[in-house]
Amino acid sequence: MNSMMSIGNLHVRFATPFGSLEAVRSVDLEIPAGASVGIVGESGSGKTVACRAAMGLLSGSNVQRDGTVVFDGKELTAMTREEVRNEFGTGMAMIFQDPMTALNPVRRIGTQLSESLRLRLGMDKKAALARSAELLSLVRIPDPEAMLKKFPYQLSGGMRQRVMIAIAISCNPKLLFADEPTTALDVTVQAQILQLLSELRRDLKMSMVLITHDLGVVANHTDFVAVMYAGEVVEQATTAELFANMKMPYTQALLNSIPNIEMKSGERLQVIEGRLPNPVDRPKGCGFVTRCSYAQQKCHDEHPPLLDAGNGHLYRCWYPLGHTIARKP
Amino acid sequence: MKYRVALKNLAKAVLVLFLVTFSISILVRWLPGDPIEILMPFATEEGRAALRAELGLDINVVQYYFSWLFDLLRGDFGVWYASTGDGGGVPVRSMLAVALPRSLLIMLYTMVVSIVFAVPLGIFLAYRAETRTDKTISNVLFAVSSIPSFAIGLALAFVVGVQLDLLPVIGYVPFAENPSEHFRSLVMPVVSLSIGLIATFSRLLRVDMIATLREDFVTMASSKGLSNMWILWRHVLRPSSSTLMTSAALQMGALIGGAVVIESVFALNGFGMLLTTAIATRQYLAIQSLVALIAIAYIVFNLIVDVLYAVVDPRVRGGRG
Amino acid sequence: MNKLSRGNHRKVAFVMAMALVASLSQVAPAAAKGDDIVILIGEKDSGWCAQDSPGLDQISAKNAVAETLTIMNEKGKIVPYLAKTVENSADFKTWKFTLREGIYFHDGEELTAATVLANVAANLGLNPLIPASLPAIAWQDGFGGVTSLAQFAAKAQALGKYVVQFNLPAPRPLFNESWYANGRPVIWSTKTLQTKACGTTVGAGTGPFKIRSKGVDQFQTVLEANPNYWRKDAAGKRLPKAATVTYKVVLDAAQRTNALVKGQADIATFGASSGPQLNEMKKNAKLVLFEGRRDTTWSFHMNTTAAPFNSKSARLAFSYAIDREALAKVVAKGNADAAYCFGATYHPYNLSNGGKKKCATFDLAKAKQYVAAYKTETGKDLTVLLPTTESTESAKANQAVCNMLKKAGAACSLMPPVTATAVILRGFALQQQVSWFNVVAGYSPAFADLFSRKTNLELSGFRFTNPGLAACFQTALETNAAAKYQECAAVLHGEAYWVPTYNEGGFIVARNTVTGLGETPLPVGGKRPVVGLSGFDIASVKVSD
Amino acid sequence: MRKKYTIPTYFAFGWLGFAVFLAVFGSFIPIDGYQVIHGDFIDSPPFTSGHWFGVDSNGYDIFSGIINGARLSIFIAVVSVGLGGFIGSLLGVTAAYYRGRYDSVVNTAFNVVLSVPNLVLALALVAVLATNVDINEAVPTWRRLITLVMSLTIVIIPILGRIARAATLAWSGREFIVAARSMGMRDRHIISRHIVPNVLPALIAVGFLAVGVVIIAEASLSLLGVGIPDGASWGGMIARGRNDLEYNPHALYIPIIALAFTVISTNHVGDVLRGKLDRREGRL
Repeated sequence: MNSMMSIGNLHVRFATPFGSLEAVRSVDLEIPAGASVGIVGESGSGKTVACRAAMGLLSGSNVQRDGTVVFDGKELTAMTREEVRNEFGTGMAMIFQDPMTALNPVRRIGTQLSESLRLRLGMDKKAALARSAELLSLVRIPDPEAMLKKFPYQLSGGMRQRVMIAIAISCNPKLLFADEPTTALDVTVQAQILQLLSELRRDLKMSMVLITHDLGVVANHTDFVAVMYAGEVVEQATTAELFANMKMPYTQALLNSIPNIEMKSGERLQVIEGRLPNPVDRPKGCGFVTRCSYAQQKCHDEHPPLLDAGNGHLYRCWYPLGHTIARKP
Repeated sequence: MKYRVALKNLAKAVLVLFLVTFSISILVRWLPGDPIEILMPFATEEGRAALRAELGLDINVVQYYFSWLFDLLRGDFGVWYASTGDGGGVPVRSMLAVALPRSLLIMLYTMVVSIVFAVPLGIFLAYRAETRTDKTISNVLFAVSSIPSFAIGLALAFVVGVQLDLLPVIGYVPFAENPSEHFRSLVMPVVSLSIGLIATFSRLLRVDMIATLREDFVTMASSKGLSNMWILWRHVLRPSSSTLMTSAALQMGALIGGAVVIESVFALNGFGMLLTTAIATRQYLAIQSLVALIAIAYIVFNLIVDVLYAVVDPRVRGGRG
Repeated sequence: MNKLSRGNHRKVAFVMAMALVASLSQVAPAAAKGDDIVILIGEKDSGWCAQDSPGLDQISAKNAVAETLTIMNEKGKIVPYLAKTVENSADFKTWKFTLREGIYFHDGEELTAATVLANVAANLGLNPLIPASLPAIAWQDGFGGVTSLAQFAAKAQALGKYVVQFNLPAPRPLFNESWYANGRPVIWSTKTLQTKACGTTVGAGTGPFKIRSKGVDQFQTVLEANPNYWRKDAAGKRLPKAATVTYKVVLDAAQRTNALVKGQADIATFGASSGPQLNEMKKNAKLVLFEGRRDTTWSFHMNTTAAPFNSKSARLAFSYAIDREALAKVVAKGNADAAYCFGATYHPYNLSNGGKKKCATFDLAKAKQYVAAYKTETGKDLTVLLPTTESTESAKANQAVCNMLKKAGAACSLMPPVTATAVILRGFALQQQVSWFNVVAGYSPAFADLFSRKTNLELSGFRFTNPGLAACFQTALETNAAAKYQECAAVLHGEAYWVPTYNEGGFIVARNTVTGLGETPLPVGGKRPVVGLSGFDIASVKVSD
Repeated sequence: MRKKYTIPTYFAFGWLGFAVFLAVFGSFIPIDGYQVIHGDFIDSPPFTSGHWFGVDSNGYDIFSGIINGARLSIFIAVVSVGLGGFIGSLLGVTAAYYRGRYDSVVNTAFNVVLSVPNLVLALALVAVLATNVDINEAVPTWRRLITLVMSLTIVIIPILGRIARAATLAWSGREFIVAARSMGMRDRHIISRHIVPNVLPALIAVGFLAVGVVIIAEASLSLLGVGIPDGASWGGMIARGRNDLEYNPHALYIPIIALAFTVISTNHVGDVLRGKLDRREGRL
């Protein structure tokens, strides 16, 4: 299988007034061509930062990125800013979490959609607008011609997200990052958007990285899953393998926190107690130790390495699920 | 951690101070004409050479700057050269001893008066927001804040001072000499400077308070049955005062030099007059020292406001981490 | 919208009203006055000692503390003052001053011949502690350019404890006038002369008042009565009458007026340029105005060493362009006369004084013609730069002049005070094209010194460098003949070196509670004028209140 | 829904339009220039025949002075705010966009200029720049004017620059900027098409306030004697009329009223524009 993007030993550090903050630690990730990879984790677990860092979207003097990123056979981390920029849009593109802030409030939809066509693909204004209308119908927006003239505030959330998707796919990217594309939307719209993304991916033969905190979403729309916690990949497998043979207590906790239609009324939704460790001042052991109901002394003392359970199923735990260990009272 | 932030801010302030004073050094060198000719037209050759050395004209601007800086740190603000042109003069420090207290007091009174009037007015307007009273007063304040303070000063001097014969029209009386005359002599200058500030401040406070009044904790307080006055003063005022404080700090800096015109209208001969005269008469050392003082004051006021934020609004204190 | 219920906004209003009342209830009664006199003047204090150059307002303050050997009476005659008698030889080369006995300085020193010699030496720059002074302009050449104390000893000597004699190399018919020089060459105590701070914050003279405090900020001087003052009033009673005198500097005439009308001051000085204020004060029953004789001619002095006024065409264009009647009207509002010649008609320089000669005039056509001539001569447009001071009057008057010049086709702009002040500090008009200059020449032609001599000050731009004219004035000075003066003055006007604009007398305005202005008789007869060139006699002034 | 304009808004636009009209077409109005001395009318009150606003104590027609002053005051204000706003926002926007050392340098420079009160700064700059080394040489009026405009421009740069920087900081954190970058837009394009349109409303609003600040600053400088030569601006008229308060109050108050009306109007227009331009954002 061809690799579309391969991330090796990625570290991201932010300099803050309170010291250096390591948001992403030693992440290795493989995105096969044509596949859909899910990255799952709570907010603050580093999934968005890792993806933006992989793309090269993080900038500023306070950001330090280490590691290698190879995209489509080219090593992004060795390229100049300008060369990387040339990959954006045509090579890789991104869909953002909040379509409300990801669209420029003062510019018309048509302008925002056609500008990438004109600037990146060199289309003239007329052709770009025509193509924009096509793209809008591709993302199933009714009456695309009228839509081109509107401002973002005149659209519903779902419509805006469709526009975002249209912009992202406008230059036929090979790899699409979708950063929590449905979080800001209501439930019925969520399903439509995810369905749309999956279909587009298939039709346009893109690879996709779907970033989400919702394991349920991952189950239906991805081929591979990486679970992130506190800046690290803690579990990684094919989607089928992961759900069949879950190793991490954390992954299980994430799964338990999804609202379930079959839940009886009155039954409490399980939440993950406690907080993420302080990223400036990490504990030396396992990052999840304070919140884990299976934690032992070893978990406090030693940081678990990434272990292989076979089938490419990696996990980072001293006492993975399936071991017979007494739960803490 | 917090100390590091504070230290960093302090370091930045010191850097700004350094750059301001250094730029002034260069600017002063640019003043056209040979300073020796201006300060000492009648001096002997030795005298000229001595002044040349004193003004650092025989060394480069960097060396000169540092020698000036060390003098300043030792409390030596340089010499105010007398118009006699023989290089003699009085220490700038003694000129400052006369002029600075006046200006500082005027500033202080102006700030106190402005805030004492602006706060109740701002609260009142926020409380009556969008009513006809609010709109009328807001529009009037708007108009008033656009009138230059010297225009108000000139009108006050004539109407209140001469025609109504209520207050003295010129001069400054030190507090120690006669407390009641001291206040009387400063009423009109302070009022002329305050009117615009009151308008500005109360408008700022009004906007912030209206925003705060929309917050849930106000509804909460209201539902507890607290009186409106209590809610306005105790619950709403503090979280709404940060813009007011920022603006006050900025105005403090501007007032130091900006009272020049008012000082001339009421013949107060304070810091502003001193500075203008220094520029006019090419008092090279004095210009540098006076501008450095203003910059220091400006920066100190801003640091103080940073601290005050934390005192007034606990969110700033806790929110940093 | 607010989430508060409405209803008790009255409380809010009440609190605000209370705050307002509290802040206004500060009004207290004015301070008592009694024997304390407050005088407002329009000039900053830049030092009183020999090396300083105070203007008329500061000289009047300075003369309350230190006095001159001779003085001018109300008739314009120079009479002995600290000196009992002044005698001169027939050739005006030997001058003998006999001092009054029993006069003591504020610091206890007695006035003797030695003190006078120390003062002369200081004025000539022979005192190493005190640099050369401006009165030296008037003196130095008179002493034949002495540069050392040894040379000086041959020219000036004490003939006894109270007698000083000067031997001059050339005739000086007006040498007694030089000892007055509008109140400048005062006699300080020897100790004062030896202090570096002489005249800035300290100074012991023989005058009716002692220095209590002299502000370093140059805006206020407080004097207190000298209990041992030597003069007595007409009834033989002790002087001075006031306990303290405070000179406050208020640069703006309108502010001086306001303060005077309100009673914040007892006396204030004004120039004719404060015309609107003066006219208004004339109507005020509480105020009394004293106007001096209109013999001070405000003139423009041309710097003949540099462009454009090294060109005669430029100077004539300037002279013809100024509509003096309009200028006097704009500036003084009827409180000054347009000036066509130097000084008043009785002045020895005045060409119309007994003569039929014509002075400068206003003639727009001729002005335009000379502006054009200047253009042909130099290929450049005539561009004039007028220096202004911070005062409103200065800006007003200069702007009026500027517009007159523009009407004549010349370019004209005002030099801003920040520049002009710096330039003036370089020694009057050292480098200006042109400057306003008041020729204080009412009774005495001594300002011929300005035209005729070389001094150590090298005010080359300030004085004429025309050797022929300098010789003319030198002769005039030595002979003191009106005809000779007029001959020189004719050259002045013909070449337009000086352009007279208006004559003013100066004003002193007092509240009607002030008594004794100009009352004390001088020891040799006559009185000091109320509005004189060295200030009124402050010793007899008192406030009845 | 379009909000109706209030009476003050009509007044503000009306007055500004009138002032700009005077500034542009004032010289075509068939009356004498402001420099003509009307000797017979000195100190005439307003509504004297031929002199609607009266004559000041120099004999200058006040109406004519107001027209001429409008030209100067508005020229100075518009040019210095325009230029200062352009340079300031260029610096502020790029600083906030690129961050890093460049930002620190720009921000420090702003702080340096801001820490000297603007009147003092302008006074010092005029003293330095509007003086010839050779005093005998007149500084031409155009150079005095340019110096004044330059000084006020330098005063304006950090004021508007800071606003631009703050607004850009707020906007460049928004996702649509990252989105634009993720589509491969060039920085220049992002700044000009995505940031500037969002920052502009605040800048225009504050710019109008700054026009008021500059007009008052020019008047204050005139009062200190370093304004426009010949006292031809409104500030110069105020400076000249200052001593005539008791005798010809109109000579002082008419230019003050003109000045205050203009400042009130620019402030008000600034407020209205801010409300109007921000409306799209406000609806989100």
